Amino acid sequence: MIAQSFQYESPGSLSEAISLLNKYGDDAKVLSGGHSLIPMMKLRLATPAYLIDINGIPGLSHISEDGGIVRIGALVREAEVEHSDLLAKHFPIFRDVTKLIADPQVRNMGTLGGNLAHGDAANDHPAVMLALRASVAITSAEGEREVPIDEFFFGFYMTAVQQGEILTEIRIPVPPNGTGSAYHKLERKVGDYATSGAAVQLTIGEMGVVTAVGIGLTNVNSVPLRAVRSEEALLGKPLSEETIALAAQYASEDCNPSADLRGSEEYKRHVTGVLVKRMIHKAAERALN
Amino acid sequence: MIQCKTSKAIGGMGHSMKRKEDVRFIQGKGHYVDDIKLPGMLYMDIVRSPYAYAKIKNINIEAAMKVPGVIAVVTGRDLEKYNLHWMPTLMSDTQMVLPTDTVMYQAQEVAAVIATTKYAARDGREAVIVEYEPMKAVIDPYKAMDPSAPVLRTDKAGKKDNHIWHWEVGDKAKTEDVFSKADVVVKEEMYIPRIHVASIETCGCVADYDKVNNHLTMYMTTQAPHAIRTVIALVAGHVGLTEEKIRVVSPDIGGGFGGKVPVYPGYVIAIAVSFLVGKPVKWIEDRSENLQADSFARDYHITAEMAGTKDGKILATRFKVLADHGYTDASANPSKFPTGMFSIATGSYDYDTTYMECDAVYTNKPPGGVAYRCSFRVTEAVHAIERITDRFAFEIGKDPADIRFQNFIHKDQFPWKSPTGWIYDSGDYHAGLHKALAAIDYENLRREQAEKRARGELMGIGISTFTEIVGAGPSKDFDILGIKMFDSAEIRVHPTGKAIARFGTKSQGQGHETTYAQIIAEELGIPMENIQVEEGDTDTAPYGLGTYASRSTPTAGAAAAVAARKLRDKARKIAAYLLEVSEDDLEWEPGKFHVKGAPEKSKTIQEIVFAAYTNHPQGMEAGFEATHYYDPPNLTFPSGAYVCVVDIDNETFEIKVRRFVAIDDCGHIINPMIVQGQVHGGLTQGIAPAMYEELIYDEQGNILNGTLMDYLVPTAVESPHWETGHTVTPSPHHPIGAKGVGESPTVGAPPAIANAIVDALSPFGITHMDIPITPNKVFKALRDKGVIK
Amino acid sequence: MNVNISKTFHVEHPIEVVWANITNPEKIVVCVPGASLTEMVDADHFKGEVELKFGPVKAKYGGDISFLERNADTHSMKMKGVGTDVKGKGGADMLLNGLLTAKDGGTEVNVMMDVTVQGMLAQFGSRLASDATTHVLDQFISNFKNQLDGKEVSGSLNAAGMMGSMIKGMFGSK
Amino acid sequence: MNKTINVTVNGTKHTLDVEPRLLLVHMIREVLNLTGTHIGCDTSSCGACTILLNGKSIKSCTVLAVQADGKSITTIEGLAPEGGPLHPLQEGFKENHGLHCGFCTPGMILRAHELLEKNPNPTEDEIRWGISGNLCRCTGYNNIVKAITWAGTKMRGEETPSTEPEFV
Repeated sequence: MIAQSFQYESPGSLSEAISLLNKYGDDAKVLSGGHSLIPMMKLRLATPAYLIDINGIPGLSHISEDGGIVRIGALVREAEVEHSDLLAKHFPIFRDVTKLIADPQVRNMGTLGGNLAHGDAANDHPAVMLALRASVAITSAEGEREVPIDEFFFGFYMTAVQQGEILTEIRIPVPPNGTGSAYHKLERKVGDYATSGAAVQLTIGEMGVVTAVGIGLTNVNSVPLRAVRSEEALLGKPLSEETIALAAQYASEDCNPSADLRGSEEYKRHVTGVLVKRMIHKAAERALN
Repeated sequence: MIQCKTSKAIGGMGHSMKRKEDVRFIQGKGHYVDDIKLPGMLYMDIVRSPYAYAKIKNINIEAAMKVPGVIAVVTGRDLEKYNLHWMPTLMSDTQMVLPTDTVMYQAQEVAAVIATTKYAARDGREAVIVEYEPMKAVIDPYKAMDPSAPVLRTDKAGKKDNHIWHWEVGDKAKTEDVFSKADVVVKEEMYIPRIHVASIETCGCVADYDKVNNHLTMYMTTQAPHAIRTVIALVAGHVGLTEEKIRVVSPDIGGGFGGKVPVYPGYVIAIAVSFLVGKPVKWIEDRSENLQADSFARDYHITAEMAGTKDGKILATRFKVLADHGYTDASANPSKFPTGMFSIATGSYDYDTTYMECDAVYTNKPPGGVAYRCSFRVTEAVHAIERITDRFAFEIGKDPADIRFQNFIHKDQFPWKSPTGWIYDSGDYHAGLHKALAAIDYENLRREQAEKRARGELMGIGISTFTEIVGAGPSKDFDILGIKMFDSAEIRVHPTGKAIARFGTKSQGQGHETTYAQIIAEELGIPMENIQVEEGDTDTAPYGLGTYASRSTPTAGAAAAVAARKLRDKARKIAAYLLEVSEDDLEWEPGKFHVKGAPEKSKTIQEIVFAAYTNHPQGMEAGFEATHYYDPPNLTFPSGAYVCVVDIDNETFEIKVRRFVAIDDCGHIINPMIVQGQVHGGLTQGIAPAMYEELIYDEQGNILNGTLMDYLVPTAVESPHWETGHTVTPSPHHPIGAKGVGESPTVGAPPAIANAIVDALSPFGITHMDIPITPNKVFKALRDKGVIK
Repeated sequence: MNVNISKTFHVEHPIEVVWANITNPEKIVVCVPGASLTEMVDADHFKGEVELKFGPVKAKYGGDISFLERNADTHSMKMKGVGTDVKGKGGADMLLNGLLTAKDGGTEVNVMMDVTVQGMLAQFGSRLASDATTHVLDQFISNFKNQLDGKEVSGSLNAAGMMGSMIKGMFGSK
Repeated sequence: MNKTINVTVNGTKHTLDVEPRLLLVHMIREVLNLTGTHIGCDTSSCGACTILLNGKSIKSCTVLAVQADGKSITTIEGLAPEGGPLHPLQEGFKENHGLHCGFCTPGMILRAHELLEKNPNPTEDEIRWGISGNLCRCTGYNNIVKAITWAGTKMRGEETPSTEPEFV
């Protein structure tokens, strides 16, 4: 399996990369971790004429915290996400999710930015970002704009990142004490895309009342899906078996999975509910510890 | 108990000797086909059909020929000029090398692009534009049997349907009679899915034709180099490539499992191109080509029935099979046995009435019916009998272990003639199952299961007690394309007492370089370290039928022992001469002959061998070499008792194999470490089709999982920690009492797992599930039963 | 691989106007995003091209399109397209059924798209096919409505680009 | 348009003129003739092509040679001196029958190399997840786990466990 010939550029700065993207337009693709793009190129499903390798651009590989925001550079590798103590401190969900993404070698190459910018509802980080209510910084020749995650995904392989733009940073608000998060997906075998996946972050305040909640679903809709009714079922109420069951039921009803090799529509709806229930429990447990 | 007759220094049978071949593999010095680079070598890539069934209207090679580096594009029309566009399959059916007008399955070879680099060949492949006229594909074998179905093999004159052959065995009338009178009759429809060996190394070759000497050297991934040489000569003899002009070399092979037995079109095209251009041509498949176009295994639709008494005695079985062979019958079965050894399906049980029939059909799918670590349909047979036995136990409310003990053939009944005519050589099925049940603590598991069921948890225990049939085979019954299924060994001991031994088989990871050396060490007392084993080069190795179907130890292993014994007989003569005593006064101990009653008067094998070159008796032929072609008197019948425990998540229906105990009996064990390794590997290739793997086609004949992203080969996470053990019931007819083992676990594991899962779901009235059993299927089964809304 | 999707929508135009539109090849074909009409063979048969783009994946199909039915009495039409990937990697057949019903002064339009894919896209794009078809149908409906309203419909439109630029306009904060 | 890259492979520096689409695995196998690194799939699923890039295990079939510019690579051939003492992982695989056909072995060993570096004393479960990107079709993984455990023990300087099979 060999890709079609292309011209390779490895810009040393963001502005250089953006000007190359503007120069080559639709025929150019950004190469980050490459573990979605290169297989497509080898199969010749994707045949970009220009490949803009952004791996040499400084300033995109940080994980930092300031002003109540955790900032993750677009080039941070999955393996770095997996082993980051800062992320583990605020978001135990990252250990959950990274372990389930592909395999260790792929995680050494794959980037968080690429996972989001690929715009695939089967990827795992989109649902996590929905749960964490992250936003995404996108940079173009005109400067940077920040897009809330809810306005980022538009369709299969379609995101808010437009021609001449690069996703540069992921920003996640640091949650208050009493917050927990969790992710799990069902997979046919380790490293597979999700049959269904659920990401939950919730904050439990006084009297056990849920004061904040985010729930994202993986691969049960053409775009990553926020389980809005499930969130509403929990928000402002004490966490109980009833509210959790309702949240699970809503997730099951509101997702739009298609039948495929991973399972029937009915099965996917069913397990989406189960996963949402389990992840609420797990997140709550973490919130209370 | 394994008892060793030799010291570890000699390393004969029973010792877990470390493998000799590993030294190169762990240092990256294995030598596989894709590692071969010859001067002037060209690269071939293959254009494949996107359609399952279509007329080829036009092949436009203009753009491809303009790609820098591309030197030729070969089509079926080009091969037709040399009458090389069709070739025989191993089942004497016919198969296209390249099509001239019609493609019969998706991913079929359509044209070959030859270029100076791999990259140019791929660019050329992309630039070949083929115009097709798609036709409605026949994918479902039942629909293929329908009289209204289009006839697919229009190349066969007079062919009026898609039926290939009908086969039957047993006593139909008697079986019907027993079934009609029996207290209990159970029946299940079972599908054994289409699966693929997916050895980590794909298939490939370097065809190197030397125009000056009219000589072809064919380096290729083959498990049966000699048979391939003969096939090449049969296919290409008419253009001057006769058998003495052909050398087939099978270097290190990265896993075979039967997938490297057939002759694939790519090999033949590479030979044809090399023949025409006089340069070496390399062809290496991609993984997707391998999964989509190489021979598949299984694809048996089985109706299994069992009749018995209320108290559990099995009286009769009946099996009806529909076999989907794709567009040509390209299985690798002995000529007389188009369904291989499916007739072993009467199992490990003592009853005398059965009837089995099988019909094979053509569909628009890739050809095959070869192997997945078992080529002769034993897996299908064992699945059918072990599942239907459990079904019978369930019907009468009997424990599946008890029903097996009740019906097992007793060890004193061997040799035992099965209702389909096989003579089982030996076995102790009771001992195996007792050992397995004790190892897993069966009684406690059943107690735990009862408690869990009361709490609504899903736990299942599954048993499989199988009889294998391997070591084909006696030449009166077994041949491939007419060549009898013997195998061979040639031993040459050098003057200094070190040896080289060559075989007609070919290891693909089984460790022949170690185990064959151990057999010879056992017989001659020469340390196995000093015995070099070679296979895979038809110029040097004696003729043999190759390694598949667990036949190497039963055939070539036996040949090694017999050849070594010929040498020991010669050694006795030389020793008698050297010690100046009569041959009858000599006694053998590993590594030397001594005079009876005077152990200090002895000659070591090394001294004897030296004498064979320097001081041999007058009138005796010099040298110390022997060859043997072993024609087994019978097959060997290994057996096993497997017990499996599964836990099923009662919300997501994910299935976890908690424990799996496998007790195997393969007779005398040559190397316990290697036998255990074979069992481990076979078990993972057993869980694979039981829970993960299946090649899936849609109604148009598109393969939906033709990459390793979707064809789910288990990783170390899915594969459980296997618990293994053995019993030893030697084969009475094999020179060293050994039986084959490689495919046993792949045969025995799937029904153990399926039985465990069905056992877990049995409280809901579920009596059967087709493999691979996935969470999605469990969900559906429970929904169909109304358990889940 | 087969995907079948049906949608019903309402337009504020009289049924005859809608009927004229949906049965006019020059108008209906360009409503399929990425599609263009390249040749009119006769009143019922013509040739066209469809170019689709999803992220890095591009596919271009050329083929024959024909009206199987245009029943002015029942306001029901059937159109069939038989396409082949221009690189020879497979083909796609599409059956488009349209049924119009006068309703509330406008017209209720039911569109059913039945797409059968063979070859590369069916093998590797199984996850894509269903979403892609939905997307194409949604775009088709949107274009069809715009066309009736007299707005511009671009024949060489690619789905991702249009969607993206629309979004950029809505949410861009430069 | 070709690109010139500098790579250090098994300690040796190379300056190579490569096509941008040249896969790293092809550079290793075809350009540098280090054939111990294998190709088993097209989709980064099997791990046979695993090498160390700046010490991290990666799948060289899904990385371009140009991406390795300025970096160092270790392949199976560079793990121990030729003919010299074996690396404990190589020894562990041999002593514990951690391989059959040998095709997945180089990738498996290099993956295990990084695994043990990050986690010198892994549990069985950690090893199984740690090698989940490497397929082996022959061994059933039991003995690969055993081999890596054994190598870990040796690398920690502890007494290595028995290599006799538990096959009773």
